[in-house]
Amino acid sequence: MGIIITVNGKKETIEENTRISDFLASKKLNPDKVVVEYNQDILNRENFENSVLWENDVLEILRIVGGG
Amino acid sequence: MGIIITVNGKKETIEENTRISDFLASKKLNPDKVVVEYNQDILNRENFENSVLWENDVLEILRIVGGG
Amino acid sequence: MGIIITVNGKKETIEENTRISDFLASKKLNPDKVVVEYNQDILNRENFENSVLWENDVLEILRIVGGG
Amino acid sequence: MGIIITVNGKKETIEENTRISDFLASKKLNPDKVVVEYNQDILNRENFENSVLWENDVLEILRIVGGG
Amino acid sequence: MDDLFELGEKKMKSRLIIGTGKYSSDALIPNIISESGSQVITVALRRIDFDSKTDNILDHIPEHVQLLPNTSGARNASEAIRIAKLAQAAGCGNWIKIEVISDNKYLLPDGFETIEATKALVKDGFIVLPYISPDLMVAKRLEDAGAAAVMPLGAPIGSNRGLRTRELVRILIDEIDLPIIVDAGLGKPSHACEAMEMGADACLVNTAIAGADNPGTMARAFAKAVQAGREAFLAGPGATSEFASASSPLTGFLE
Amino acid sequence: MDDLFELGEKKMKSRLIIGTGKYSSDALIPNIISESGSQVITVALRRIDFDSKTDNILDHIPEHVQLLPNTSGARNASEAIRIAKLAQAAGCGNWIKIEVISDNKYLLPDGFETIEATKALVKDGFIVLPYISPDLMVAKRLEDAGAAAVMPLGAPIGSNRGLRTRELVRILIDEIDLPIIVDAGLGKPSHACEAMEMGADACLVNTAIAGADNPGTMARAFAKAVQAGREAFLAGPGATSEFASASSPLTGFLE
Amino acid sequence: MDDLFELGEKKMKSRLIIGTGKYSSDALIPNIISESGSQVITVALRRIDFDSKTDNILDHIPEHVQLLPNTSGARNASEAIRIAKLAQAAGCGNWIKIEVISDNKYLLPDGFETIEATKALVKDGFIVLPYISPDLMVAKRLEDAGAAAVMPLGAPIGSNRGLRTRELVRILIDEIDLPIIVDAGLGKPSHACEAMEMGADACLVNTAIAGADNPGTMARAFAKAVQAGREAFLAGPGATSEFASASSPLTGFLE
Amino acid sequence: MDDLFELGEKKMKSRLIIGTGKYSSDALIPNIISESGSQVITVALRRIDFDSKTDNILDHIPEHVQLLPNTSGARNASEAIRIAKLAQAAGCGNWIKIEVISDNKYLLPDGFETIEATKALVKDGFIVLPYISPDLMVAKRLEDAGAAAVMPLGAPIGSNRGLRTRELVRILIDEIDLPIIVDAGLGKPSHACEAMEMGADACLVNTAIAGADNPGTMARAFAKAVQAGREAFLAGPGATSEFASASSPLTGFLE
Repeated sequence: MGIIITVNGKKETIEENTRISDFLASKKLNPDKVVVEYNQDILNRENFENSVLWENDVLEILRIVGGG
Repeated sequence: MGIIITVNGKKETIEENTRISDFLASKKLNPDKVVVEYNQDILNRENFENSVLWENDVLEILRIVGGG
Repeated sequence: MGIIITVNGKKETIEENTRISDFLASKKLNPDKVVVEYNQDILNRENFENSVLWENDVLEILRIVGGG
Repeated sequence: MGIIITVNGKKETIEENTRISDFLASKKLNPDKVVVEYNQDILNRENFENSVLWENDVLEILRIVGGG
Repeated sequence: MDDLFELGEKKMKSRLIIGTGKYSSDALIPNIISESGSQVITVALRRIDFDSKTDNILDHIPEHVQLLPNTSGARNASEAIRIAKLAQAAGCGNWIKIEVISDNKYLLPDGFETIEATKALVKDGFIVLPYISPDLMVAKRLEDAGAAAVMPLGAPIGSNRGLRTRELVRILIDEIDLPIIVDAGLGKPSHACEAMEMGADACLVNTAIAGADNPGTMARAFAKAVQAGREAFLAGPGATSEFASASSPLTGFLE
Repeated sequence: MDDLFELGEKKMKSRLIIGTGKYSSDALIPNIISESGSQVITVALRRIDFDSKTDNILDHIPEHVQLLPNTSGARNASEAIRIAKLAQAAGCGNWIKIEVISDNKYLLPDGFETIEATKALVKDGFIVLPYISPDLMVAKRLEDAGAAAVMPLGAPIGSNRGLRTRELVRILIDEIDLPIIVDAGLGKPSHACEAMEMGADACLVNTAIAGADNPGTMARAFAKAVQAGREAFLAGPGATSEFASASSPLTGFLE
Repeated sequence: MDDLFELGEKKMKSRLIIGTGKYSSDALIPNIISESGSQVITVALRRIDFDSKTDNILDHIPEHVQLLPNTSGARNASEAIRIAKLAQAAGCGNWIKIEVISDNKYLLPDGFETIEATKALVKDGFIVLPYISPDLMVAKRLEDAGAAAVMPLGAPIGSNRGLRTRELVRILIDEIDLPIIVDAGLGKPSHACEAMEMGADACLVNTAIAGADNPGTMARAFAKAVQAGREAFLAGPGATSEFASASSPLTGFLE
Repeated sequence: MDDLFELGEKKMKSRLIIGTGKYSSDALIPNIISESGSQVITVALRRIDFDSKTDNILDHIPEHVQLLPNTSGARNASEAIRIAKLAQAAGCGNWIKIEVISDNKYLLPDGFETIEATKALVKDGFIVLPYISPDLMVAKRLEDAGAAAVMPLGAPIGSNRGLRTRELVRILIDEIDLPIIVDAGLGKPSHACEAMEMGADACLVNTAIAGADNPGTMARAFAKAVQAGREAFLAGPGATSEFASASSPLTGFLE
C-alpha cells in the first residue's frame, strides 16, 4: 500500500517506509546537490537517511540554478 | 509678583492672571493670525480669552510663513 | 499636325501655335497659382498670353505645396 | 661689421659670413633637433653647413613640442 | 470636456502648484500667484519671532486659492502630524503636504515616516499630499493609505537640477493610480514641460521661480510650460525615428 | 518694451515658425496656423502632377502671414538658387529657406553649397534663412554672406529626437550675431522650450505637430512652450546647485 | 598599496560581480567567470523539475569564487529569510543578496521588507547585500541594520537601460558609509565605467553579459570598464570647462 | 583573427591615440605612453624660445611609436600645409593631423580650410588625419579628398565635457567609410568607452589624461575603457527594454 505526499507542490504516491535518501535516489538526485525542506523545516543532509516519509508529508526539493 | 513661562523655547516673566489673549495683545499679535500650542495642546481661538497662564506653562506661538 | 514638347519631364504632343495660357487652360490650371519655367527661364505671368510653344520646348509647371 | 637678420620674428645682429650651422651652434642648438625655414623655404639639414646668412635674411627655427 | 485637474475633490484648470518660500518680500506673492495662475499654494508654519516685525503671508494670498501647508521641519511621523494639526488650527484648512526629512544635505524624504504620517492624517480627515522619493513601493503604500496624490522629487529641493529622476517617475506614472505631482528640483520651464509630457498630473515649483531675477516672468513661463506639456501629452506625440524623414516632398523636379 | 522677434526687417510676437508638410489635408492648416500663432510659415515648391487634383495650399494661409518657401530638393547651390527664384515668381515673396541636401538617409545639409547659395541670393535681394548643421565656421561665413538668420538642426529632419545638438547650438548662440532658429528634430514642446531657454531666438517645427494625433492641440502646446522658454530666458534663471537648499524655513519649533 | 575591494571580510581585486542567469547553457559559465575575473558570483534557488534533466550550476563555478545566492522570488521579508536559509543549507555559504519584489512589471524592490529581512539575517550571521531602490533613507536604515553593502539599481532589472538613477546613486555614494554596488540595468560597459568613476565600489552585471551575442567577450569588456572607471576615480579627473582650452601651444610662429 | 586597427597602412592593437600637450614635464611622457599602450602619439611644432632651456620631447618618445604632428596654430589651409611640411622636415614622418582653427574661444575647426589642406597634403604623400566638427558633408568631402580617417570632436578641445556630439558622430560612423577617431572633449574613460561602443574606431585623448591628478593611472584607465568599448561593440550588446526582465527564474516555490 502506498502513501501520498506532496513534493514541490504536486501529490505523489510512494511506498510506505520510504526514507528521504531513498526518495532522492528514486529521482536520481545527488543528495549533495539538493536542499530539502521537510514539512517547512530545512533538513540537514546527514538526516536524509534517518527521515522516513509519512502520509501527507510535504517536501520541497530545491537546487541552485543560475540567477542574477 | 510675576510668574515664569516658556514661550517659543525662551523663559519669560509675566504677571499673574494673564490670559492668553492678554499675552498676545502685549506682543501686538492679531489672535486671528496665529496658532497657539498650550502645554502641547492646540488651543482654539475661542479659548484665548478663557485661558489663564500659570507658572511653568509652555506656549508655542506660530504663524504661517512662506514655504515650498 | 502636332508638336512635341516636354512638360515636367514627360513628352507631350500638343497642337501648333498653342500659347502657354492655352496650355494651362487645357490642364485646368489657374495661371495665378502656378509658376512656369520655359526652357529654363522663369516666365512672368503677364507673358503667358504672349508665349507660343514650339517643337522641343521644355516646360516646368510648378506650384506651392506644404513643406517644412 | 655685423649684419641684421630676423630670427623667429626678432631682429638680431650677427657677424658676416655666418653659416646656419654656426648660428645654431652659437645658440647651443642640436641641428638634428630643429627644423629651419630660411626665407620661407624649408632647409634640409645637410644644407646647414652650406648656407651663409645675409643681411635681411629671415629664419624660423622650430622644434617639436608636446601637443594634442 | 475641459481638461481639469482633480485633486482632493477640487477640479482645477491649473496644474502648477507654487511655493511661497524664499521671496525677498511676501508682497511679491500676489503677482506670482496671478502670473502663475496657480490654484494651490504651499505655505509653512514657523514660530513667531517677537523681535522682528513681519508680514502675515496669508494677507497676500487671495481667498479663492487652496492653501497647502507643508510639514517642513518634521523629522518623523509624529512631528509631521503635530504640524499638520497646527496648520489646520491656524486656518489653513485640511490639505497638508507631508514632508518628513532628517537628511540636511540633500533634504531627501523619509518614506517610512511619511507613510505613517499619511495613515494617521487621512484618518483625521486630511487631504494628504506626501513628498517622496520616486520609489514605487512607497507610492503603492501611500495609495493604500489613502493619499490624495504622490509628489516624487525631480532632484533635491532647491537644486534647480531638473527632472533627474525621470526613469523612476515614469514608472510611478505608469503604475500608480493617483495624481503624480513632480515636486522639487525642477529648475526651468522645460523641466516641468517634460514631466507633463511624460504624463505627470501637475508640478510644484518654488525655488526656480523665487530665485529668478524676475520671478513674475518666470512664474508665467512655468505656467505656460506646464500647459504646453499637458497639451502635448493629450495631443499624442508622434514616434521618434533613428533616421530622417522629409517634411517637404522630396520627389523633386530637378534632374 | 515688448519682446519682439526681429527677422528680415519684420518684428513679430511669435517665435514659432511652422512647416506645412506632412498634413493629411491642407484644410487642416488654417487651424494649425491659428493655434500656433505663427507669423512665418514654410512652404515648398513642387511639379504639378496633372493626374491628381490637388488643393492650392496658399488658399489656406492667411494674408498677414509671412511665407517662407524652402529649397527642398536642391542638391547644390545652383539648384537652390533656381528654386528660390521660382518660389519668388510663384508669389511667395523674397524670403527663402535654403536647404541643400544630398544625403538621403539623414537629410543633413551641405554647408558649402548653402554658403554659395546664400551669397548669390542675398545679392539678389532675398531674405535668406539657411538650414545648417550646427557648425560655427559655417555660421560665421553665413553671417558674412548676409544671411538674415541661421537655422541649425536639433536632430535629423522629421526624427522627433529633440535638441541633440545642444552642445554646438549653445556655441552658435554665444558666438553668432544673427538670430538662431533651431530647425529640425524638435519632437516635443519641452525640446523647443529648452532651446529658447538657452537663448535661441526662435524654433521651426513641422513633423512634431503634423505627426501628432491631434495637430491643433500640439501646435498650441509648442506655441506655449516657445513662449515659456523665451520668458524663462528673459527672466534670468537661478543657479543650479549640487546639494539641496530648503525652500521652507527649517529652523523649526520642534525640539 | 593595492586597491582592494573589501566586502564582507573579503578583500578582492575584482570589483565586478556577475550573475549566472539567462545563459543558454550553464556550461558557458566557467568561461564567463574567467573572462570577467569576477570573485563573487550570484546564483538563485529553484524547485527541481523532475521532468527535465539539468546540470548542476555549482559544478561550473570554481571553488575559489564566493557564491552570492539571491532571494529572487521572495515577496516579503519572511520569504526572503526562508530562501536565505535554504541557500545556506544548499551549501552556498553565508552571503545573501536580498531581493524582495512584489512588482512584476518593473521588478522594483520593496525597501520595507528588505530592511526587515536584513535585520533578521544579520542577526543570524549572514553577510547581507540588499538590492534596493536608490533611496537614501532606506540605505541609512540598512546601514544601521548591519548590511555589508547596499546595491542600488541603475535601471529596472534586465532592461539594459544604463545608469538612469545617477542623480540618486551619487547621493548614496556621498552619504552612506558602506560599499555601494550598482546592481541592475547596466547595459553596456560605459554604464559600469561611469558608475565607478562616480565612486561606486563595484557593479553587478548579469543580463548585459548573458544577452550579448558573444557573452565571453562582453564579460571581458565589463571587467575592463569597471577597472577603468575605478582607476579614473582614483586618478582624480580634471575639471570640466564651458570653453575650450588648447592642448597644443597656440602662440604660433605664424604671423 | 585579431582585431587590429588599420590606419594609414599601419595595423595596430591600440585604439587610443594620446596627445603630449599640457604635461608639467616632458619626462612624464614615457610613462604615459607605456601605461596607455598607445602606438600613435601627437606632437606639435613651435618656435624655439632662445631664452628658456627646454627638453626635446622626441627624446621621450620611443622609436616604435608613430608620431602624429598636428598643425595647431594654423588659421587656414596654407598655414596648415606649411606646418605639415615643417613637421616632416623636423623628422616626424609623413603623418599629419590637420587642425585649422580661427575661433579662439571654442577652438572649433574650419571645415573648408581643412578640406583644402587635406587635398594638398594627400597629393604630397601625407597620411592625413583631419580634426573636424561632426559634419557629414565635410566628412564625405574629406573621404573624397583621400583622408586616412576623420576625427570629429566630442566637445570643445580641453573641455572634458564628454561625447556631447553623439547624435552627429553616430551618423558619421554609419555613413563614412573611413576610420572615425573621436578627438577632443573626452573627459573620462566612460566617454571614450561609449564612443567605442557606438562603433568609433579609435579615440584621441590629451587633456583628460594630462590634467588628471595622476596622469599615469588615468592613461591606463583610458586604455582599458577604449578596449572595453571596442570589445562591447564586437560582442554585440543585447537590446534595451522599457520594462524589467528577470535575470533569476521567477517561477518560485513559494505559494
